[in-house]
Amino acid sequence: MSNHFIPPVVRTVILPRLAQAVMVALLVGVLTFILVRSLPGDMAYRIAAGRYGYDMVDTAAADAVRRELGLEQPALTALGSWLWDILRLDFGNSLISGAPVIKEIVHQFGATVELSLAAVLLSLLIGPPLGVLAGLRPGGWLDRVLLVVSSGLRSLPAFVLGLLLIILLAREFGWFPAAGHGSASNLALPALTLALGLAAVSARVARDAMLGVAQSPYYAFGRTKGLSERQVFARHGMRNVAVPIVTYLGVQFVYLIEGVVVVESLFAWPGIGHALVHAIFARDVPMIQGTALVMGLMFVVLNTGVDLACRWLDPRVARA
Amino acid sequence: MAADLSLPLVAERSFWSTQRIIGVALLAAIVAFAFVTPFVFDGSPTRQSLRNVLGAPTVLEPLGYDHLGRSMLARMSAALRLSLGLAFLSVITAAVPGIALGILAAWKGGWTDRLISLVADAFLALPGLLLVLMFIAIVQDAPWALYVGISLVLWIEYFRLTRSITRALVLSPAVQASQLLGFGPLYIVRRHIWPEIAPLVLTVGAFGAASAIAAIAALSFVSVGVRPPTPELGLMMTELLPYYHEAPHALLQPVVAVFLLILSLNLIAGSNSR
Amino acid sequence: MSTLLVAEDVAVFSSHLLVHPASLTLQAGRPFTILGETGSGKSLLAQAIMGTLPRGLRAEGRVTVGDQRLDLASGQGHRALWGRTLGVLPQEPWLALDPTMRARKQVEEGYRLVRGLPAVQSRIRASADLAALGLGNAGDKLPSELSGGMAQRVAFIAARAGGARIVIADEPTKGLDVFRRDEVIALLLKEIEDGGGLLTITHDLELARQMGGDIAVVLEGQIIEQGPAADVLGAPRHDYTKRLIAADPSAWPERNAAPKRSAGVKPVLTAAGLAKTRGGQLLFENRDLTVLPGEIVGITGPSGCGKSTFGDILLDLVTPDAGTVTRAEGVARVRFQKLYQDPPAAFPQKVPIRRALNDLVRLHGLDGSRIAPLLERLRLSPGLLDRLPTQVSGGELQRFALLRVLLLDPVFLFADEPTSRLDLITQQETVELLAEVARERNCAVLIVSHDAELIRKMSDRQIAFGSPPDAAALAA
Amino acid sequence: MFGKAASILSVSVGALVIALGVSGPVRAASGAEVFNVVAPFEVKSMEPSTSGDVFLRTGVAETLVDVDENGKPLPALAERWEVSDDGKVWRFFVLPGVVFHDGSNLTAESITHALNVALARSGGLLAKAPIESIAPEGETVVVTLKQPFAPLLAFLAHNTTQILAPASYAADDTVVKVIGTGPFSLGAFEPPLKFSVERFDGYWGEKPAIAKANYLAAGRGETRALLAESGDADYVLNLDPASRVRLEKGDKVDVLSIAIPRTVLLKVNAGHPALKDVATRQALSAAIDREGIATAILRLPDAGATQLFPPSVGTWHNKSIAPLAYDIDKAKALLAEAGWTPGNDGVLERDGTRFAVTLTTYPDRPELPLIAAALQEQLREVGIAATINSTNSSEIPAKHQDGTLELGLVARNFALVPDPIGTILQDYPPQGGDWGALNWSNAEFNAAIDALSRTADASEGQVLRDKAVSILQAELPVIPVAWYQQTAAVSKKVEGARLDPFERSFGLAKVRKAP
Repeated sequence: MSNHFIPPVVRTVILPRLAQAVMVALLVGVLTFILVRSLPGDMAYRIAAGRYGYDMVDTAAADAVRRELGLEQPALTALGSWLWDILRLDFGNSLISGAPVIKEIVHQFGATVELSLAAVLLSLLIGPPLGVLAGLRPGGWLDRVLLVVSSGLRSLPAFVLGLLLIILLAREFGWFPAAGHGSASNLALPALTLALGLAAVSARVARDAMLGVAQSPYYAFGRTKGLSERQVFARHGMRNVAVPIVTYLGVQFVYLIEGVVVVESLFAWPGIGHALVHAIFARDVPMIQGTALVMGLMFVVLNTGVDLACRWLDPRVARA
Repeated sequence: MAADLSLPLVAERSFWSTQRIIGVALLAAIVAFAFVTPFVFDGSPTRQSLRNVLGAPTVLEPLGYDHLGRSMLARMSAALRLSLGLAFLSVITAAVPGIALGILAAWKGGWTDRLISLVADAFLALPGLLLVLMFIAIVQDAPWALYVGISLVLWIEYFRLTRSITRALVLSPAVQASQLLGFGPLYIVRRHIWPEIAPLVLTVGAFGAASAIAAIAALSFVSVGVRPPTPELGLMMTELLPYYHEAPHALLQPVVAVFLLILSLNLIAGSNSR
Repeated sequence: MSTLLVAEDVAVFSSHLLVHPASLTLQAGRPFTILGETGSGKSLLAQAIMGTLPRGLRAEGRVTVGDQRLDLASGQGHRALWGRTLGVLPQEPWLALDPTMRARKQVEEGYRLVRGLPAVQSRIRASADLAALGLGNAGDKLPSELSGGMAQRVAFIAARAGGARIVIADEPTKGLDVFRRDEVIALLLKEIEDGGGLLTITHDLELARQMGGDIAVVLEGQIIEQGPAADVLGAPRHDYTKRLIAADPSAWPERNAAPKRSAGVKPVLTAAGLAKTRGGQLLFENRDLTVLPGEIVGITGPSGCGKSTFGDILLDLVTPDAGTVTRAEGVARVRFQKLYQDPPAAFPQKVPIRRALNDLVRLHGLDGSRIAPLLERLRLSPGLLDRLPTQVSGGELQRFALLRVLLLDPVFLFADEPTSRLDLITQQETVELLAEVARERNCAVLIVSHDAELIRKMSDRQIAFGSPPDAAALAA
Repeated sequence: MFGKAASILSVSVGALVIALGVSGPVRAASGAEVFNVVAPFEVKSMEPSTSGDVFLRTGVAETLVDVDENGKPLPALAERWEVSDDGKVWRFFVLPGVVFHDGSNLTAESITHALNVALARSGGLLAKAPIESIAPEGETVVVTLKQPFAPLLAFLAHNTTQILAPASYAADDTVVKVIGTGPFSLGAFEPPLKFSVERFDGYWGEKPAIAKANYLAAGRGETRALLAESGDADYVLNLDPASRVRLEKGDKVDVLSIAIPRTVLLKVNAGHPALKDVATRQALSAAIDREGIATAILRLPDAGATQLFPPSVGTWHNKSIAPLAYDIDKAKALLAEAGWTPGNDGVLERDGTRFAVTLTTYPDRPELPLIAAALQEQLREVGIAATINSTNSSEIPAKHQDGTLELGLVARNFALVPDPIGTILQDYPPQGGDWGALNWSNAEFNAAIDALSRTADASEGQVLRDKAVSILQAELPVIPVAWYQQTAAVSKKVEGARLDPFERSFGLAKVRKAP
């Protein structure tokens, strides 16, 4: 197909991302399949423990589960049938709760997306502005403070940070509920915990980007053209700083998922990260594959968003 | 004589800026604490005394006791040795393939480049945590498995960085000149590419190590990570979390250790730190 | 004519004195040019007057613009003048334009934000200015899509959009080839016709000669000669100025006849029917060339006409679309070498020169003791061996490149614009050295340059290459 | 000079405050009428076999038989019951006038349908009772057994045997809607962490005071404690030791605690070459510093287990037998006597085999890995090298089956069925039980237990029980380590809250909340 029929946006962003999505689906399917098959411990026992809890799990329950689920299916046919199901968008049923995986994921996935988006937006409100201010005056007091604070935030694991926020904002001031999901106020503390972790790094990226832009020839030319410092920053600084920040956002999503799992279990948030960890413990294979696939596709979608934002911000990318 | 003789050798912004000196000093102090303490202090990281659980620091035990009455000083130095060693391991297991593939992709270009990049993107899209969880579930009882699991995600940063640098270099006249002079690819990597990449290995390594430890802490929190009683910074944070009210000093020690580690690596990495 | 700007005893200090106190007066409608080599401090003087000295340097002296007196020591008051009365045409204009903003908008902001015109009117004025300089359809282009010359014109308009009548042009011809110089001069003189002031800083003697007006020659931070262009260039008093004028290729002595080649000697290299198109543009087709040992062949033509590509094809660095290249049998491939346009870019950045040379000696098992005499021959002090390429001047590094190549007893040397980045005097020395050394070692040289005069004076025979691709744009 | 940059900062901080503020102080609806319960148990599905306990505790569903504080059966949906003289046929009389939440009447048919589904469902406890058949007869439900089985009433009090309306079941008997007979009906259901219940006005018993209750599952102990302190939860079940100590000292909430029949015990593989002789097991038990573990880890000084059952269980706690004590010298003497000699690395050896065992446990109960770590150290003191394998709880029954289990640290709940005999029969049958004895059998013990399961006579039962417990204490097929206390934090505004020792109810029906 020659290129000029397909609009450039689709050709350079959408198509490669679609290819990546298919790649992720295949990789997740095969990887989780091989890994789960090679996990130690008898699947039937693990599923029985997942279903009935540590008080009720015993050999009788495990044998019943083995009969019920027919776990003796040879490996390759199982993989083949899973891939075929995926094409038909049939994710199968969770071995633990028996509910269709897709229904469980939709509920839990919604909670995680809600939490992740709130965290990312919040981090963009905290990190980059502080980073830009520090970059405008390198070596100033804000720059030094930012270095120490961002190192501090990066070293605090999410659960310690989360706990501090609960103690401070929920117990002492009583502004927000300590945990749980439902009303908007529940979103505040988990999102803030994640956001501070992300902001610590995006502030550094913003600072370095601002440093580079402020020392660039076009910034100096802006001044000698007669523009005030504020005008130079608004017209030439903002956009050129935004490009590296948004590009870095794509990389940051890798660390977001770790934070999400911890924050979800600390704040009793019914998210997908939390569900994935339980699924792996309980060897709930369809749930693992479904969750991993959806999280993988979430990544691909988020990265596509980042790509489109980059194209909008930096016309050079569009013309490449 | 020609008018434009070289200017006297003006020191290019010296490598040893004050920021970097503080960073190296801090890192040296941490490493010294980790490796010297066993000789100076003979406490064992696993001997318990259930009588003085969560005891406050005393002269005998400068860092106090943990929730099973074990010496925090012994555990902290052992944990730092393990964490530093394994963080280093995870950075190496990420750096070596990352850089090698980065150079290969940039050098060959075309299909090899597109293929490796697609795999890297797919790996990036895969939730890193899933890889690590799976990897640990198989290998079960080995802290090193955790760190290698984490490097499965870390190598991508190295790959992308190396690829972009090498791609610019491969087209540069310097490399063309060396090839014309008869030098082979190995020489070009050693003399042209490696010097440009080395400082970045430090920067990415610094943050790789920090995120490795943070990942272990997260995994231990969902009771997957390192197996007790191994002294490891991430696991200690999780174990001491419930006692945040009774013995904040115990919980803060691993957190402060990681903070100093990240701060020192940040300072060393210098201005282009991430 | 009214005086626009008077600078009295302007000096620049870092920890020590960099630019000795200097005074100059800028008349309306009469250009003023500061001539000097790289590193002579001419840019610092201009930056001191403009108030854009880099951090860590301080200036002294007084500058009067119209009725405003500025004390440089205080460093205040400049900001108000920027864009409104004083404008700067920066050194590499394609870097001084915001990479993510379209050309017209970068001009518009001068009108709208500095002069405060409403948006619609600013847009009209900007488009008019662009059209006046042949950039009618370049308004929507990004800086990365403009050629060097077009970017310079956009930067020029943008600098004056805020109403500045006095323009300081910093190295306007740097990085542009000879054909562009006339365009640049036309552009700058346009400023003079409108009764504006122009202060040009350059190392390009030809540009200074064509600008006319007053000239000041700067050497090691000091103005050694100042006065009307005709007197300074016609009857230079200071011997440095004399040598500077003599170093211009047009002043070089005519070459004596090429040494007679004994007939029947086998050629070093023959090329037949070479053709190459690049980016959909035909560069050249069915080109033939035979090069005899020790012969110096020159190729000239505007930038972008494919002369460098032609040289690369001869060295198998680029594959031609058609035609073949045959080299003399029995001659090692390594003895066909190349000299590069930007010397620092041809050396591994982070490796001291000594180690790079030792690597070469070890690779080919050469005799290390040949380095010392070569250093002597190429007038290079051994002390420089321990420095990194970035810590050595352009001229010396090009001679090190020559040394590196000579170690391999080359039979054929493709010099791709070897001296275009060097100052006049260094350029003359390097070119003479190259010719002598090649003749001594009977090594053939193919030298490429956009400076026709230099090629004519240096090579045994010349080949001209096609019309420049965007010359057509100039005509539009 | 950097006006622009400063204004950016103020805008962003402002946005941040607004984003948090707008969702700020409006707290979860916590009027007097709504009661918030928090517990660690996730709600997996509507199936009684996987999440029945939560529906029973929140008063949505009820069982045929209820239980009082010390485990004696009480009538519930079954008004009264009769047993045939051969003890094999039980007849239960249905409580009249009871209505399901969907308005349909409670009938013998609906009860038998619910019980038969529970019987067939894998993982249900009912399947373990020797039941021949369950059939309706007019207003009564007849249960015929293969052999006399005294603990049947206790089995029918288990949450998996809860009675749901026929409309709750789909065609294939999977539960699609929880329609019970309890004081509360199921409202919003958002697995795995949340659901709410509303007061059911048609309830046959005493109407509850509160109108609505929200149930939230919170996995982390710290989170549960903070939810109680911040007033977001009125009743929080199961506090981790450290938080419990903190809350007891603080004045924000009342802390309830009650001993429950759950014991942390070491499950020993009596077939393992090193562990097969009683003397070694006695030594193992003597090497355990139970008092140290109780104070340091469980934060309950008197939680150290002297025998299998805590005093609170009454009938199964035998006061006359010698308590298990911590005595390192006795342990070393017993080991030496059993032929163990210390090797060069301090680990004991006997005819060529090192005394090195794997201690398997699971982190589902956070205190188990900690106790395992303490035990590892204490065993090392006497020369036994134990490596900890903290893995999935199903590894205990799995390794029991293939005989590879050496030492297992488990927290066994003897109140699964209100009468401990139910669990004893399961754990200590002649051929050993997944969570009980492994490769250990004692004829005298088997005879006593079998007789106990048949007799209904209290005094005869007591003699048999004392004999059984003393044999377990002497032979130590499993080594008790510590007893448990169930804890809860209750908001000051709540009256009438209490802890159910058999963990069958949060007591929502009897609780009142001041505005």
